[in-house]
Amino acid sequence: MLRSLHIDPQKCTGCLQCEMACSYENEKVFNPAKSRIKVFNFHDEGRFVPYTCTQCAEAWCLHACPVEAITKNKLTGAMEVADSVCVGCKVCTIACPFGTVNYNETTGKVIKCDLCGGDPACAKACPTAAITYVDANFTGLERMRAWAAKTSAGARA
Amino acid sequence: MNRYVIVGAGPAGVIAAETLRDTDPAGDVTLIGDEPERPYSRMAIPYLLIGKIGEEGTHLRKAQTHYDSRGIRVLRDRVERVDAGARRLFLASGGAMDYDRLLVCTGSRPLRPPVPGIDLPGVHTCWTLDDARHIAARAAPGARVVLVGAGFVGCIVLEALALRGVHLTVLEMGDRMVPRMMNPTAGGLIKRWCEGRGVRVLTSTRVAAIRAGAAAPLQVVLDGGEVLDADLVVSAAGVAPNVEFLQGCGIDRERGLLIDHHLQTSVPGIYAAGDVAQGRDFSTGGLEVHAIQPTASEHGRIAALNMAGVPTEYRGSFNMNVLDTLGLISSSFGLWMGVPGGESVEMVDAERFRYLQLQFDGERMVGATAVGLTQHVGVLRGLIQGGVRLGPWKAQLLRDPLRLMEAWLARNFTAQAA
Amino acid sequence: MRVTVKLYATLGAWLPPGAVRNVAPFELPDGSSVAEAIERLGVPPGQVHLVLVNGQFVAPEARAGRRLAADDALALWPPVAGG
Amino acid sequence: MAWTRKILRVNLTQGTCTPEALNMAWARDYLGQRGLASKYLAEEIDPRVDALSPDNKMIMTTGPLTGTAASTSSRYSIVTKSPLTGAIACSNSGGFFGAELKNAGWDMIIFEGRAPAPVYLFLHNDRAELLSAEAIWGRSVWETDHWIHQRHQDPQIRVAAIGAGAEKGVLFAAVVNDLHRAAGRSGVGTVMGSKNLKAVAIRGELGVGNIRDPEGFMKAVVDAKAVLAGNAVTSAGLPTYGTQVLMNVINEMGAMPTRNWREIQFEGASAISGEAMHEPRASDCKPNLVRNAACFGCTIACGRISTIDPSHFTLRGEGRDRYKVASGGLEYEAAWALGSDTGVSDIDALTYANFICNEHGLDPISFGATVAAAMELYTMGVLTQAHTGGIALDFGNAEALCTLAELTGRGEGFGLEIGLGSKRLCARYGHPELSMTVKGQEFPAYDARAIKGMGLTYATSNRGACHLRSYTVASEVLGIPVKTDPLATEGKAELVKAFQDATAVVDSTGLCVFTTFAWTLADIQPQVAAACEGDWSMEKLAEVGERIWNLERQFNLDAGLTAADDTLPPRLLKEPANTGPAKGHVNELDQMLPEYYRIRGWTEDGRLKPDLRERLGV
Repeated sequence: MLRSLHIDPQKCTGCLQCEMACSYENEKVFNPAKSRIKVFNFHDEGRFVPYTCTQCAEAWCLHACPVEAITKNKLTGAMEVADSVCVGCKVCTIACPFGTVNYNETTGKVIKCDLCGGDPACAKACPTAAITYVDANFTGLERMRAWAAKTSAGARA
Repeated sequence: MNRYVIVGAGPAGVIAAETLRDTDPAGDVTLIGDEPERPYSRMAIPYLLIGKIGEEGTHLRKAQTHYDSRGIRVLRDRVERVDAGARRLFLASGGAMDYDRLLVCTGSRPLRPPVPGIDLPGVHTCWTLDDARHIAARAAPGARVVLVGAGFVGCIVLEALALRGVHLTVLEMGDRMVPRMMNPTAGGLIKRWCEGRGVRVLTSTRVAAIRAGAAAPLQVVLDGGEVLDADLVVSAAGVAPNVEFLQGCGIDRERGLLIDHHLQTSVPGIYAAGDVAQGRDFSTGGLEVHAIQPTASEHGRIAALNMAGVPTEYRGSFNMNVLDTLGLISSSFGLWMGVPGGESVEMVDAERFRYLQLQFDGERMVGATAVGLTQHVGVLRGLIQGGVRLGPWKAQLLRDPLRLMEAWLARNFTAQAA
Repeated sequence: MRVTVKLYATLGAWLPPGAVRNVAPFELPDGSSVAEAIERLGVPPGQVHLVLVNGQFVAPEARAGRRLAADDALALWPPVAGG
Repeated sequence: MAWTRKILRVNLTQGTCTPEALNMAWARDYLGQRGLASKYLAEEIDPRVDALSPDNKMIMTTGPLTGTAASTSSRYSIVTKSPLTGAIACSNSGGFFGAELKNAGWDMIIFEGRAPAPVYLFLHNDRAELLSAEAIWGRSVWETDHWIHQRHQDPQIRVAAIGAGAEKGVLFAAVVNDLHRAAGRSGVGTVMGSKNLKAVAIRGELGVGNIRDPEGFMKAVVDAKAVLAGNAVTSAGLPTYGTQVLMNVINEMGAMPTRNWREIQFEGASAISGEAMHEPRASDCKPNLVRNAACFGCTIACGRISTIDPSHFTLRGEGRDRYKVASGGLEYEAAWALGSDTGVSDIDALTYANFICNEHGLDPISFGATVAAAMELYTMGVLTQAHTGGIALDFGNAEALCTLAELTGRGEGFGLEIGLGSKRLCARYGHPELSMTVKGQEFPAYDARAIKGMGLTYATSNRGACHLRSYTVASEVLGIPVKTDPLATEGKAELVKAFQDATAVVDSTGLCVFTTFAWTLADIQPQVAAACEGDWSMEKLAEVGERIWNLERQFNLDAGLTAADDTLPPRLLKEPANTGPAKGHVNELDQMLPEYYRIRGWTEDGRLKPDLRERLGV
C-alpha cells in the first residue's frame, strides 16, 4: 500500500525535531539549513507549518531534469535524486512550483525529500504526530494533489 | 495503427516518444535525430566541459535498451524535406517515410554573428557534444579565451570555461550581463561577482573582427579598437530555429513554428514542441519561443497526448531560467520586467550578492528575479503560475519580499489542509 | 455534608455542575474519605497525583484513611510541574 | 566532541573579532555552557571589577548538546558579573538563538571592553562583523529585531537584543532573543548595554556534526525522548498548561507570595492561572492562549503563545497594532510577579505587561517585584504621586502596572527608579527591610515560610534569590522525585545541595532544566557520554556539578560577598505567614544554613575549605 507524509500544522509546536532528523538521516549532521522538510513560522499568528515535497503526480522536477537524475521509486512513490547522475543544473529547483527541491552548494547537487526510502525520519522524530507517514488514500494527499493539478501547466484532458 | 514520427531527439522528442508509447501502445513510434550520439541534453554540456560528468552523463536516458525495450525506433538520420499533403518525409540517407502524425522538435542552432573571421579555426560555438570536444581540446588551463555573448547560453558556457582555469574575457553587446533574464541591478551584481573571480567582462561591447594573430592564434578586435589575444574564441550570440526542411509545407512561423492550444502547427497533422516552437506564453497569453528544458518537456508531453488522440489543452509555457555564474546562482520567472501599472518590490543586498525583486499585477505576482538565493525559489513559479491571490500577503511581501514560502503556505497549503 | 472540590488542569473535565473557575460545591455522605470523594467525582484514581485538603498534602497511601469534614476544600491535580 | 571547539572573542573597544580554540582541559572539568563560561569568566576578570565597566566581560555560551537532536537542545546562557547583585550571573534562555550560534560553528562568544559607539554583532557562520547600531540605539527589542531582519533580509536570522532600559542602566534588563525568550535574570542585559552592544544577530548553516558516537547518541536521544513522552508532566501538563499550571497549586497550599510578601495567598490567583488562559473571553470568544510552542529541539513545548483581549484598555489608542498579535504569553513566575505580588488579577493587563517586558527587555520577576515593593512604600505614604509622576501605586492597580512597564522599559521617568530594583529603591526611601531580595535580586514565586527548602535555596543561590538554582519545590510540593514535607527543615540542606549540583550540570549541557521533571541525571548522562569525548560517567557529572557550584561561590567570595549575604529579608524570618497550612510559620534559615555549609565542606563563615578546593581544583 502506498503511503505518504501527512502534515497537520495544527499539531506542530515548531520544535524542528523533523529538520534535525532529516539533516541527520541524509547529511549526517544536525543542521536545519540542510533539511528537506522545513517548518515555517507564522509568529504573529502563533502558527507553525511543516512543509516538504508531496511527491506530486505531476513530478515537475522529474520531467524538468535533463539527465534523468530524478526518478520515481515504484515502492514508495517518491521522486528520488540520484546523486551520481545529477549535474547540478538546478532546473528542477525552479521547475518545482512548491519550492521543495533545493540546491546544496556544498555538494553541487540538488536535494529533495525521498521519504527516506520508505521510513521517513521526520515522522519518527515528530513528538506531536504533526507529521505522520500514513496510507496515501488518507484525504490530505489527494487534496494537495488536486491542487497541484490545478496549477498544472498542461491542463488535464 | 497510427504512425508517429518525431523529428529531433532532444528532451521534447524523447518525452514525446515515451508519452506516445504510454498513451497509444499499439502505435508505431519513430524518433529521428541527426547527431551520432544517443539522445542527449545540451543542458549537460557545461558539466561535461568541467569534467563533472562523462559523455554518457549527458544522455537523456541512461539505460542502453531504453528505446528498444519500449518499442521506440531511433533513427540516426536527417530529414531533408516534408510533403505535408502526402504526409511523407524524405531522409538524407535516401529513404522516405510516411506518417499519420509528425512532431517537429528540431530545436535551434547557434547563429554565427556577421563578423569577419567568425569562421576561422579556433572560433567555436558551444552547442553540440562535438563542439564541446573541440572546446575542451583548446581550453587548457591558462589558455586565453574570448567568449562572445553573455546571454543565458553564454553565461552557462562562461561557468564551464572559467572552471577550466582559462584566462577569460567576456564580451556582451548589451549594457549588462544576461540582459534578457536580468534587470540592470541583477545583471550588474552578476558582472561584479564574475569580475571578482578573475573574469574580465566588457558590456556594451561589439566585436569588429576576428583575425589570425602572430603572438596568439587569434586576435579579437573590439569596436573601440582594443585587440585581445586569444587561443580560443567561443561564440554564443543567439540561436535560430531548425526549420529549413519544412520549406514548402506552408507552416505559419515567426521566430519559431506557430502552434495552437494543442501544439499543432497551422498544418494539420504536424505538431511542434520545444525550442523550435512558438507557443502560448502563460504570462502574456501571446506566442513566444521559450527555449528552456521545462517547456521542452511539457511541450513534448502535451503534443504527444494530442497526437495520440487525447485532446489536451496547453495552458502556456512559463518563462523561467536558472543560472550559475561561478557559484552565484540567479533565476528569473515570468514577467520579471513587470507590467504597466503593476507594483514591485526590490531587496538589494549588494555586499552579499543577494537580490530579489517581485512584480505584481493587482493582488497576483507576475514575475520575479532572484540572485544569490537558492532555497525554495521554485515557489516563485508556484505563486506566479498558480495565479495565487495574495490578499493580505501582498502587503506582507511588499514589506518583506523573502517571506515567499509563508505567502504560499498561507494562501494555499494551510487553507487546503486546515 | 457539603465540601468544596477544586479540580485543576486536565482533571477539570470531571468538575461537577455549578463549577466556577475549577471550583465547585459537592455533596458527600458525612465522614467520607478522600478516596471516596475521588470515586464519587468519577476521576480515575490513576490520574490523581497531588491531593490537598485545605492546602495540606495527603499522601496517596493516606487517601483512604483521611476523612473529610463539612466545608473542607479538596483540591486535586494530575501530575503537574512548572516553574 | 559535540563542542565546536571554537570561541569567538569580540573586543568591542578595538572592534575586533578573533576566533580561538576552546580550552579543552577546562571543558573536561566544566562540560560547557554555565560551567565552562563561568570558568572563563573567573579566569579572565577580576571578581571585584565594576560590573558595568569595560573591564567586565559578557559570555554568550552554548552547551555541548545545544543544537543537537537531543530534546530541549535550545539552551544558551549569558555569563557575566551582575550589576544587580555584584555576584556571578548566569542567565539561561531557550528559543532558537543558542542553537543558531552553535550552527554557526561556535561554542561561545566572549565580549570584552566597550564599543566607542553603539554596535551589533552580525555573525554568519565564520564571518563576524561589528556593525553600527546608531540607528536602533534607544529602540525596543522588537524594533531592533525587525530592523535587523529588514537590513539583512533573511528571515532565518536569529536575534538577541536589549531594549532602551538596558542602555539607560535599568539594573534588571534582560537579553531577549527570538522576540520573547529571555536571558532574564541578574541584569545581563544591563551589562550588554554598558558595552554599547545593542544586539547579536546570527545565521548558522554549518550544523552540529561532531558527535563522538553518533549511533549511540541517537539511541540515547530516542530513549530520553521516550521518557519525556511517557511522563504525564512533560507530555501533558506542561504542553497544555505551561508553567502556569502551578498558580493554583502554590496558592492552594498557601505558598503564594502576595502584595510584596505581606500575604501568602492571592484571592485573584485562579483568574490569572494556566487554567484561566484556556477560558474563552467574552469579547471575542477566544482564549488568552493561542497555542503552546516549543523552543529548538524541545519535545515538551511548554511555551505560551497568547493574545490580549481586543477590548482591553491596553489595546486602545494609536500605535497598538504590535500588541494585537500573538506573542509570548505568561509563564508562572511572570504571572506571579506581575500579578499576585502587585495584587493585579487582570490577566490581560499581565499579558500586556509581559509583552512589554519582552519588547523592552526587562526581567518580569524583578520588575514586578520592584513594583510590588514600590506599592507597599506608596501604601505606607513613603512614596507619593509627587515621586511617581502622578501614578497611583495602589496594590491591584492594573493601569499603573502597565504604565510602569512602559516607563521602565523605555528608561523614562519613575521607571528609572523602578529600574534600580527593589533593594536600591527601598534603601533610597529608607525601608531596606521591605525589599524582598537576596544579594539584591528579587525573589521568584514561592514563599519560603511555606516551602522551607526554598528559603535555603534563595539564601545560598550564587546569583541571588532564584528558584532555578535548586528547585526543591519539585520535591517539597510536587513529589518529584520524592515527596518531602514543605514545612520541615530536616534534610533540606542535603536536598538543596543535591538540587544545586545536579542543576549546575543540566545548565552546562545545553539542555533545559524542565526535562528534570521527568529525567534524572541518569537519563542525561548517556546523551552527554555519547556526544562528548572523555569520561562522562555519573560520578564525573556529579563532581562537575559540585565543581561548578564551588567555582561560582569562590567567584562571589573573591568579589567581596560573605556569609552575611546568605540570608533572607526579615519579613521571611520574623513575620509569620497569616493564612493556609503555613499559618504561623517563618523560615528557619538558621536551622538549615550551618548544616548546609557543613555538607558543602565549607567553613562556618561559608568559605571553601582547602581540601575541598584541592579535590575540585577550584
